[in-house]
Amino acid sequence: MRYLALFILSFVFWMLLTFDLSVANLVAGGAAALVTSLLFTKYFFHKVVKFIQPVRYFWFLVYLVIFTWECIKANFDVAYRVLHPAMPIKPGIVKVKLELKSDFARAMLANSITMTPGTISVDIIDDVLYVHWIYVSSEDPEIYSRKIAGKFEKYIKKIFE
Amino acid sequence: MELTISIILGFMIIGAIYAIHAKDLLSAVIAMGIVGYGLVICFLLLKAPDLAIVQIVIETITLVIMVAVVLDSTRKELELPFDRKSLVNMVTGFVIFAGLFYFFLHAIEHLDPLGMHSLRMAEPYVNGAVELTGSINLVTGVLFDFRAYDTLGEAVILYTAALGALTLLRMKGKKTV
Amino acid sequence: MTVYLLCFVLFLVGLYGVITRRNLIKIAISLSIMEFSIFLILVLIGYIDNGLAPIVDPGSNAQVYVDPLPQAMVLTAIVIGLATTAMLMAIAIRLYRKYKTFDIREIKNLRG
Amino acid sequence: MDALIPLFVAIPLISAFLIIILGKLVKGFHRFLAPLTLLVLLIMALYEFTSLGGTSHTYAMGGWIGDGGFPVGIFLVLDGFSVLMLCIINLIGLVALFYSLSYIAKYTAEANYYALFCLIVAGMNGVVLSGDLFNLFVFLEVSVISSYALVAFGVGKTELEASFKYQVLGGLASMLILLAISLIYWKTKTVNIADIRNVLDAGYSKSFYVFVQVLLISGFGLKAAIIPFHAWLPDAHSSAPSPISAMLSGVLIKAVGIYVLIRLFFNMFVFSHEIAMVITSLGVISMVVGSLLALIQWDVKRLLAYSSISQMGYVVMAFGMGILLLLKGDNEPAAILAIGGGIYHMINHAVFKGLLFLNAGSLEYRLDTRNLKEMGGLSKAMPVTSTTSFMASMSISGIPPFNGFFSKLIIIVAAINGRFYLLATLAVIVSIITLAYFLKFQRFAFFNKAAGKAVQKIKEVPFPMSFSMIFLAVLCLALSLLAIPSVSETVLRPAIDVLIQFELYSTTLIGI
Amino acid sequence: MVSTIFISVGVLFNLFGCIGLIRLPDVYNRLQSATKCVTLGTCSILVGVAFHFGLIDAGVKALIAIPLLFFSATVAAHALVRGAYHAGIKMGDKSVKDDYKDAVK
Amino acid sequence: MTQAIQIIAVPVLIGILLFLLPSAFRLIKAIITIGVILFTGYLAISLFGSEDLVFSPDYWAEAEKYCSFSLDGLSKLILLFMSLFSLLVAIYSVNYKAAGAMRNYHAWFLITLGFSYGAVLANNLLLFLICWGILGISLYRLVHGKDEKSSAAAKKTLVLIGASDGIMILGIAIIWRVTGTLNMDEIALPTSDLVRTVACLSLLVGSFTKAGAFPFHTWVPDYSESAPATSSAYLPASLDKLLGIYFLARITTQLFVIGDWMRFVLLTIGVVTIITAVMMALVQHNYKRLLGFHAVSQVGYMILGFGLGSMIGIAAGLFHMINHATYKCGLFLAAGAVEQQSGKEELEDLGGLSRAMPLTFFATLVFALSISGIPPFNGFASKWMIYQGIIDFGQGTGISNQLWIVWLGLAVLGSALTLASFIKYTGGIFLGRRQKTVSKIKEVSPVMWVPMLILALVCIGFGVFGSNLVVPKLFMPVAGTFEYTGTWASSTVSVLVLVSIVLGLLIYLLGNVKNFRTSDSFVGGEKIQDETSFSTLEFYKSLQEFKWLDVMYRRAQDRWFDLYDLSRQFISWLGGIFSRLHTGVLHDYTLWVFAGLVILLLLLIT
Amino acid sequence: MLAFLLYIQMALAAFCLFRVIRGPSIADRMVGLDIFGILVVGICAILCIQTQRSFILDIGITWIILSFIGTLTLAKYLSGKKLNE
Amino acid sequence: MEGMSTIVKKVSQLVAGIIFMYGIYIILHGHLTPGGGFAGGAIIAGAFILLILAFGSSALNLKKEVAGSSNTESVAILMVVILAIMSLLMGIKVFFTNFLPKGEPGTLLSAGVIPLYNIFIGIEVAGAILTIFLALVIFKEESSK
Ligand code: NA
Ligand code: NA
Repeated sequence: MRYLALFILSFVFWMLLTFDLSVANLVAGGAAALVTSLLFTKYFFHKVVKFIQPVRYFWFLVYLVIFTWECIKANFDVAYRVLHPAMPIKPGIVKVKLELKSDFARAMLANSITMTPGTISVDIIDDVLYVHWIYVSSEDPEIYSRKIAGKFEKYIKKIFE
Repeated sequence: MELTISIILGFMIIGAIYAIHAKDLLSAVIAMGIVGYGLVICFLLLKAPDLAIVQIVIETITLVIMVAVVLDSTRKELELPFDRKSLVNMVTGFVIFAGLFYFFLHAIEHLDPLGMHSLRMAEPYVNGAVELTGSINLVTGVLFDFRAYDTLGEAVILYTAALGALTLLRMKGKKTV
Repeated sequence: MTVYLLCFVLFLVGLYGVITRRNLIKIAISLSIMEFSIFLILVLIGYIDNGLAPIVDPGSNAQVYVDPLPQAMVLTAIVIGLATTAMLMAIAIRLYRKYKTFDIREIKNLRG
Repeated sequence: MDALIPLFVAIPLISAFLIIILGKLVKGFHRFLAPLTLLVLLIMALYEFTSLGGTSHTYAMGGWIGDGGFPVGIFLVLDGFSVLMLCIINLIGLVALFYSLSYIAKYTAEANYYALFCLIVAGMNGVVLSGDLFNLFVFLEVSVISSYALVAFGVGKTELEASFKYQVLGGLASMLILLAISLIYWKTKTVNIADIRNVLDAGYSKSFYVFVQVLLISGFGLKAAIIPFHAWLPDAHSSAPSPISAMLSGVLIKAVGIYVLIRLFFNMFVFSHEIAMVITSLGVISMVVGSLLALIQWDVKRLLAYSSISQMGYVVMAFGMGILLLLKGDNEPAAILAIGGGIYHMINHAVFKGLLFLNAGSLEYRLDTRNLKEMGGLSKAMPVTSTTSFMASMSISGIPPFNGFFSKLIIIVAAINGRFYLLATLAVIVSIITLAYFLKFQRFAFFNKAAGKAVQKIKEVPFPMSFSMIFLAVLCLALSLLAIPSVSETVLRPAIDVLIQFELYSTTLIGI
Repeated sequence: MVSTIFISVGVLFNLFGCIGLIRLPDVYNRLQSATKCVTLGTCSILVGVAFHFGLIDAGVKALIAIPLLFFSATVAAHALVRGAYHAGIKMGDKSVKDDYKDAVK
Repeated sequence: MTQAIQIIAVPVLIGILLFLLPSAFRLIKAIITIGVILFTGYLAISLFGSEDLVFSPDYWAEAEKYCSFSLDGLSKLILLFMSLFSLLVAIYSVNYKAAGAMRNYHAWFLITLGFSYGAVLANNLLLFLICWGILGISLYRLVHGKDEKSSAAAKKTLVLIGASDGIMILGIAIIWRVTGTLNMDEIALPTSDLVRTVACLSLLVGSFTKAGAFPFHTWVPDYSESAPATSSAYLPASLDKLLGIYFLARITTQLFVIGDWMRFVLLTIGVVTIITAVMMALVQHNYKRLLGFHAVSQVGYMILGFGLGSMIGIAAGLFHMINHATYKCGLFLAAGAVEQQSGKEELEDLGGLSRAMPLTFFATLVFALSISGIPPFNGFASKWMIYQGIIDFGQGTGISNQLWIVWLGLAVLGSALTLASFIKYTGGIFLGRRQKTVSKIKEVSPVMWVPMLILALVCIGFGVFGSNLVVPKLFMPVAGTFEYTGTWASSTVSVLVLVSIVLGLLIYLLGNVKNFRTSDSFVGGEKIQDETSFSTLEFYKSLQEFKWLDVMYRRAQDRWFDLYDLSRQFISWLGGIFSRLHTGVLHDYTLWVFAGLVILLLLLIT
Repeated sequence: MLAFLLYIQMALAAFCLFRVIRGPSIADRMVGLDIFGILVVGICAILCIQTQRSFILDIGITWIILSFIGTLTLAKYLSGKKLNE
Repeated sequence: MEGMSTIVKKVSQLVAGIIFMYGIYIILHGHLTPGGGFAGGAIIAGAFILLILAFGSSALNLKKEVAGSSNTESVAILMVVILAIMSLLMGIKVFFTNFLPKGEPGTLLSAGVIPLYNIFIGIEVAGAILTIFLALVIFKEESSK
């Protein structure tokens, strides 16, 4: 199963990369993906059932849109802070309680947070995500947790858990 | 083109000088990395994509190797007083540099300027090479067909280096009696 | 020719490092820098104005390509450079373990 | 047979790889395969040597012959000179390898040793055969990188130090060579040695020519350890395991240093008086200073290493004189003598310096020291080592009837004949100094009183080691026969001709 | 045309990021600005490329590069921040809060 | 021709075969050796009677150019005496322990013999050089080298011999360039210009080193001191001497036409050799070393003889060579006998052995008288001829001719000093009171004393029949016929001989006045003082009135005049400078490389 | 236009060099290197359009991957662990 | 914690395979696009290095890996030589001949033996670089004296 998942993932990657439907390419891609899955499955995710649940892909698209928007916002945010002569920053590291259970989901959340305005994930220890925040606008964990993670957490939960 | 490359080279030189003078080995390694990456940009601009790609990977691997070494030892550059010895070295060095530069300048005086290269040995490597080797990447054609023997040697060098590293880094040199 | 001269300056900078630095790692870095300059000289030599990168587009007509031979040579040289760097590093780390220093002036059991 | 030519490189490579692959599975595989490989190579070399008969063969790698009057692919060139080098390399390699069978047993990672050994041989064979400047550089790197690893094989303090210095200076040398190659390519648009000569011949620009020549002299001079480019050699050659020292001093500096220099300056560049003077002077300086330095050493292998510098000085001087005489043009017999003497001395040096390092190895094997002051009175305990080292010492010092006498004699006679009286005198003086320090070696190692109780219990070294030494010692005597004109006519003359008729190299190759 | 706009925007973002890299006080803040802006800027350039070529191999390749860039940039930034913190590099003077300090101990 | 090849090949081949025989078969080896020598002796005798000829092996096409031999009066003569001396030494060696202890002694002995024959027979200079060089090796191998002193001596010997070989290569190369041939019979170069003079000088260096003439003699005393007496008797005392002087004869009479200046050089070297060596001999306390210095000193007379260039001079030189080889060989054998029986090497440790070893004593006495030039022994005969030659030489007009009185005076003085020295030698060993440590000494076995006595008989025979029989039969065929008539009759020469005898006695007494006065040293056989080398010191004390002599001796002891040590120190100093430059710091090495590169560029561009 | 953007992009790369040289902390230099890597991806992309040769994107992707590995190595250094821990 | 943070680990799990795939792509397309055995091999080595960085050595038995990579590179480079010799044996009698049909330029299956060389060189380079890395990283000197 895991082999197959990795095989498919690799094969899709190959096809996108080459974007060529000739037999030779298909065979080559198949062979390459086979080798990859043989070599790398032991390092791959342990639970791969989620790959075959189509609804997750739908949520993924939705998430993508939101995330893109956040990214763009993040950019303007940074541009603002950087270009402003006074540099309005108030940095600090805050902790965010995580509701996600799976490691991969947490990692994806952390990555998303990194790309969103003013935050970078520093570490995940136990159930807590530590985030470097360029403008600590609130001292209340509840508020900033929602502010930082809330937007993505539910989608990620739907996609990856 | 010449100007662009010259400017990049200027930055590379700055980076190189920093790499040599850095007070911290890891900084030196990073600076060397960036000089190497600068080289990649030059390769890209000079229409050498094969080189660019190889230089990227090799530079990164070099970086990783150097970090591994620095990590195992120390990052501190030596605290060295500037003594007479180093002064002598420096003065001699600069005389040598001046000499070398002067001679290089004169040596290349009458050679083809940038972009005015002509082909002799490489003529068949370019014209009709696709039919001869079947490879549309001419560099690959040269590497694996016209001059495949070089490439074998090159692969052997890397192999030797790996074998050498394995040999040099083994636990102990002599069997205990 | 300026660009070639600048390349040579880069070479000399590397050389300067080899001559003046006492740290093994710095010496290795300087050698790498010297290598860079030679790679660049070779590629510059092979460059042809308005030439294309030496990957033929099968569809298009014959065009001017830059000289692939220096590129092949540089590619080889780059890999050789990696090999020498790797060997140098292997020796350097082993030396550090023995001498507890990277200072080449301290490592002079062999003289005379 | 032409198809054999690429196998000189391919066979040792395959062996090296097989040793690593199968060495762990089959016990003692490497001890069997490596000597077999060298034996096969030696037989091939000798076969080529006998069948070549003064002709020269080119082998186009990949079948890329080229058209339009110039070569395209990589050419291997097998002519009188290169085949002679092949014989030496593989001969000394075989002997050193056989010697290693016992010697290297005290080290760990034996399989790696044998693989690296095959690689170094492959590299040298590649350099010697190559007719392509860049290809030559590549195989030079193969051999020197494996030699870096082999020098530090014992991973002791001094081994590592020596290897590091060797690597840095070797790296600089490679850099200079590569810079020279790129400049040459810039000028000539080709990297084929024969073709380069033709192009360079056409357009001469002094500043360019001189710069490139100096780069190559320095680069290959570093590999050949010509003074002032020599500093790595005494460290590296004394620290390496003894069979490797024998390989390095016996053949490596010749194959990747002297041979290439000679090949390039005879067959690639057009002679000039100045460069000939420079080569000759470098040779003389190396000859004199090397011997002075050797005289005051107490480390046996260091002494031998400096002596290599000195002896290579003889060779370089001889070739320099040869160029000068050829330039003068009125004394070709003297030029033939000088060049022949150089080649002859190169062969001889491979044999006796190889033997001397093996002797030093035997001493180190039994005594665990290289310090002459800690030896003594070993002539009874180690008769084979003692006798063979005496023969080698006499040989290198130029005492008849050993081979070294004749080659030095020929060089001196050539010098006198070409009216280089000063050089001849210096050659004699250096020969005397050589005798002095080799007798010092003999005296402190084998004569005198035994240094301590430990020395009295010493036994002779095991069979593979003693056999190798005896073999080379016999060769020291046998090579004297090359001094006989009719013998040297068949053995050395093809090699001499390659250099005397220097322009044939490029004209014949272009005519493919 | 569209592609040029995307690319221009991307370069602009990159510019912001690099200004941040120069201007901001400590490594954490520099990373903040640089990673985000430069990554997004580069993604924008890649999108521009994709638009330029359309859905042929080159365009698709540019699109593949985007997720790869996303993963590599974010993870690298995260690893750097974490590493910097562990290496004991102090946060700048303006910093107001440090919850991570206790966790590391 | 076959005989000539055999005389070379047989000893060499059998010698090489002897290497294979285990050392347990020592006696068998000795017998084989003696047999081979007898065989070569037979060949030498038969060759002596044969025609003169130049030949080369006909089975090798190029032999004429590289491998030609010649048989003429000179070579025949030398061959004869070589076989004689080697036979005697070989017989003596049978019972000589120091020789027996050496590995492969007999093998080297035979190889030496074969190549000595080869050197003498060689007509080709290169062939000669090869044989000559191999003799250097055998000389080296015939020292046991088991202690510091002897291994140092062995090293020094081979370095000097090898050096001379190297210098000879120069000369031979010049000859080849100038004449285009290496066959001695085709060469007759005038020493007219610098190059030819250098060639002549470099060949002379070879001959001087082998024969042991100033300033290349310094290996001889060291060798004599530490080698077994048989080796000393065999090589430096007889074979090397024969060869060296043989080559000197070839150089001066055949290869070169000696000019006036060259003659001056030869004569100067001759007298300097005589005087310096004998002066050194005077102060020696190790009796083998003392003999070594005399072996040097006597060479001066031979060089004088050849330097004169006249027929009488050459004949005298050759005669003295044979005589010298005879008595010096004998002296070493006798010394060896004493050493073996007593185990002592210092004159001071010995004394009063005349009754214990009467035959050895007798032989030594004969040899001592011979070497000191006392009539009627052979030394007298040849010296007498040399004096006469010098007086004749004075008739000439060249610079060296006009200095004849100097040559003569110094030669006579040398003879006197020799006498003084040998009184000390003979007295020190055989006369006086016997030391306790050497009380239980017996005569050596006949195998050892017979050779000595034979040599003694030769000394007497050659002395008595010298001018009537020996010289006309043996040496005139080589040098040419001449008559013993000069302006100065032989009586004058006899007076000179007398003068030298008296002078010698006086010097001896003068030198030992203090000894008699203070401690009755070795001659009296009193108990010896504790200090080492005291007799030397005693002699110094006596000589202190002559300030410069004292200084010279001290300098000599510090090896100021030893070419070998001087050059060794100089070269070590030079090497030390270079060695200090190799600091072990990589930067310096890198700088060298690039400094060298830039210097080369500068040299080449400008 | 594209050429202009290309030059700007290259000039931005020089900013990174500045950061690498200036520091002050080692992490700053690493950030400089990391950002440099990403910027060059942009350079590759622009060049790709400029020269109309799609393979330059391969170089860009390679750069993304290798710069990732390089930065991770450096970051691991920072976190005080050996590379194999 | 062994290795790096969870975030790095999880992403590496995902990306390592992709990088490996990409390396193969670079190798197989060596004759069509830039790159080839050397670049691709190094990228493949990079995939493994990434895993080692992220997970540390206990997750991957490195001692075994080093033997494996050393063997792999040996076999691969042996194959290169054998390929070169093959033309010698196949009646063409020339070393390093491109003896396979050239195919249509620009397609994956073209250029005769070049892709084969690329593959083996790629494996060799990957093995060599990995070997070097592992040797530098895992071997420690036996504490002496
Ligand atoms: Na290549
Ligand atoms: Na490098």
